Amino acid sequence: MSDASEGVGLDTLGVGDRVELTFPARGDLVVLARLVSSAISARAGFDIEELEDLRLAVGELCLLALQGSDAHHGELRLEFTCTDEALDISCTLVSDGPALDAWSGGAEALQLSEQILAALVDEHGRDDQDGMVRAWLRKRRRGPLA
Amino acid sequence: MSDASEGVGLDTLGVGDRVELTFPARGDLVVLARLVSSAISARAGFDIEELEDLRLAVGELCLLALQGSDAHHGELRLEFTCTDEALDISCTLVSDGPALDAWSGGAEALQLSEQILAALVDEHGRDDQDGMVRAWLRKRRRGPLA
Amino acid sequence: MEQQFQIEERSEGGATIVTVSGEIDVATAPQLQESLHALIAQGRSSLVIDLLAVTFLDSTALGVLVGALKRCREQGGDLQLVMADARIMKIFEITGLITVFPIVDSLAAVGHS
Amino acid sequence: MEQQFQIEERSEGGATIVTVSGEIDVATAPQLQESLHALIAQGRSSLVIDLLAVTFLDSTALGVLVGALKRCREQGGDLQLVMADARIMKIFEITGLITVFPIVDSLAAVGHS
Ligand SMILES: Nc1ncnc2c1ncn2[C@@H]1O[C@H](COP(=O)(O)OP(=O)(O)O)[C@@H](O)[C@H]1O
Ligand SMILES: Nc1ncnc2c1ncn2[C@@H]1O[C@H](COP(=O)(O)OP(=O)(O)O)[C@@H](O)[C@H]1O
Repeated sequence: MSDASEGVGLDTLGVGDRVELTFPARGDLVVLARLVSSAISARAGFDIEELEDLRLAVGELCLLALQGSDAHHGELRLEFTCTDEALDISCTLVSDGPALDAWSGGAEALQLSEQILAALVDEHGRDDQDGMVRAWLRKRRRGPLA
Repeated sequence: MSDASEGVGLDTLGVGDRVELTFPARGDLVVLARLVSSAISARAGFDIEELEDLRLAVGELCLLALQGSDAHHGELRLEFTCTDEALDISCTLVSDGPALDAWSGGAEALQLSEQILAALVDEHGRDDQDGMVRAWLRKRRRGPLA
Repeated sequence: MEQQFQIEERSEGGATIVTVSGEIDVATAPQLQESLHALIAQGRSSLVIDLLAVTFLDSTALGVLVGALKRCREQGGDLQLVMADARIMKIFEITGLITVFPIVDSLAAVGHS
Repeated sequence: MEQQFQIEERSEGGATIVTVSGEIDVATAPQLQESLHALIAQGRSSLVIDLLAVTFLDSTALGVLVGALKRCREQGGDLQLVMADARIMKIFEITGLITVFPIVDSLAAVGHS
């Protein structure tokens, strides 16, 4: 099945594979994002510790994107893309309502999410274009981060 | 949290809520569809038995849609929509390749999937439009089916 | 994590016991089909498929089991299933396959269905 | 199924022990915040939060705990955390909060951090 490396042995996702999950932009549904994240990481060559890291990181991506939400409108669109060396994940708040202040959650909340992402993934960032808040991360396989 | 009815007690999806999952059209990834199905049913007012029924039924929807696939191109797009009385689920094979014979999997495979859907959900069907195979089901909350 | 799909086999008396664990679905059923076809090709057509550790199965799995049952019988053998879980039983009930296969609820009961 | 989120509290000596189970995230943290604020408002500002049965927590949970810690200390109390799981510890380590909270690894060790 797999190459019997340290991964959890379900590697069935390959380069170029893309998975997308869209759900109402509410905190009570962020659990869906984490669930899919775990299933995908397990199939994209990550070991169990990395899989848990990604589950936490994806939740924080959602929180960063939700900061621009009034919690009652819009959708979160999560995209997973496998490249030859990494898993790229982005979370975009898609809302047709008026764009709120993007970081209404406050500096402290933002800071904790940033600390978590900085520790767990190789690259991450956020941008805010035309009222669409997008947070993203890149996690390399057997990456150099502890 | 919930109304303490027989549901699994996570009812956080409401009328009009829509969740969409898109993934490469391959059998090894149908497990993603079943996983999301369970998480959603648990949040849409279904009890554990119904949740297991839906997990099986969603897998069969994917198989019906995959019958039109050459297993190496295209994506499966799964849509969950909550209405006031039911959960509607559809699975569409989105492929830009040439449309294959829609039911290449053979009559027996089709028949088993049909039997399973007929027993587990309230309504189901499939259509084939412009080379897009779409299978769908409707499961009512506390529905009349055994 | 999901329980991993696995197939193990051993001989016992004149029969071959095939123990399957995890989920048998469109992703894993081809492996089961290959194993069963290989056994039957060796003339081992008295099969007992132990599904006690199977957590899920779909129509693809049923198709593989039906196909193997036919082949066993064509060779004068048979294919018995061992299952106890209500969810797994339900899938055989709603497809009518519960009357097609000899089914027992434990390995101890094999041969007495 | 996921383990259900739950909060239980009891008094022991001068302290209030709050036992949390399941996932503390953006969906459930508000309930925890409400419970903690209610306790502190009653003057119960010596809190022990037992996280041994917590399976996951995110930055929202950390924020609620930091907020409650501040309030307890403002009232002359304190807030101790009980945790043993390596994954949960890791979240406090990477955010530097491991040095902010008194943390012990069992209820027996409470007060001796
Ligand atoms: N997500 C967060 N990340 C970091 N710190 C937080 C977060 N949320 C709250 N805090 C900290 O906890 C304090 C308490 O904030 P909050 O949870 O909003 O409730 P309250 O002030 O009513 O207890 C804040 O002043 C802030 O320093
Ligand atoms: N998905 C299926 N649903 C119902 N019956 C099936 C299915 N797949 C196979 N069968 C039955 O099992 C028999 C065996 O088919 P198959 O699994 O393709 O392998 P083989 O004929 O090589 O054993 C078929 O003739 C058919 O009657």
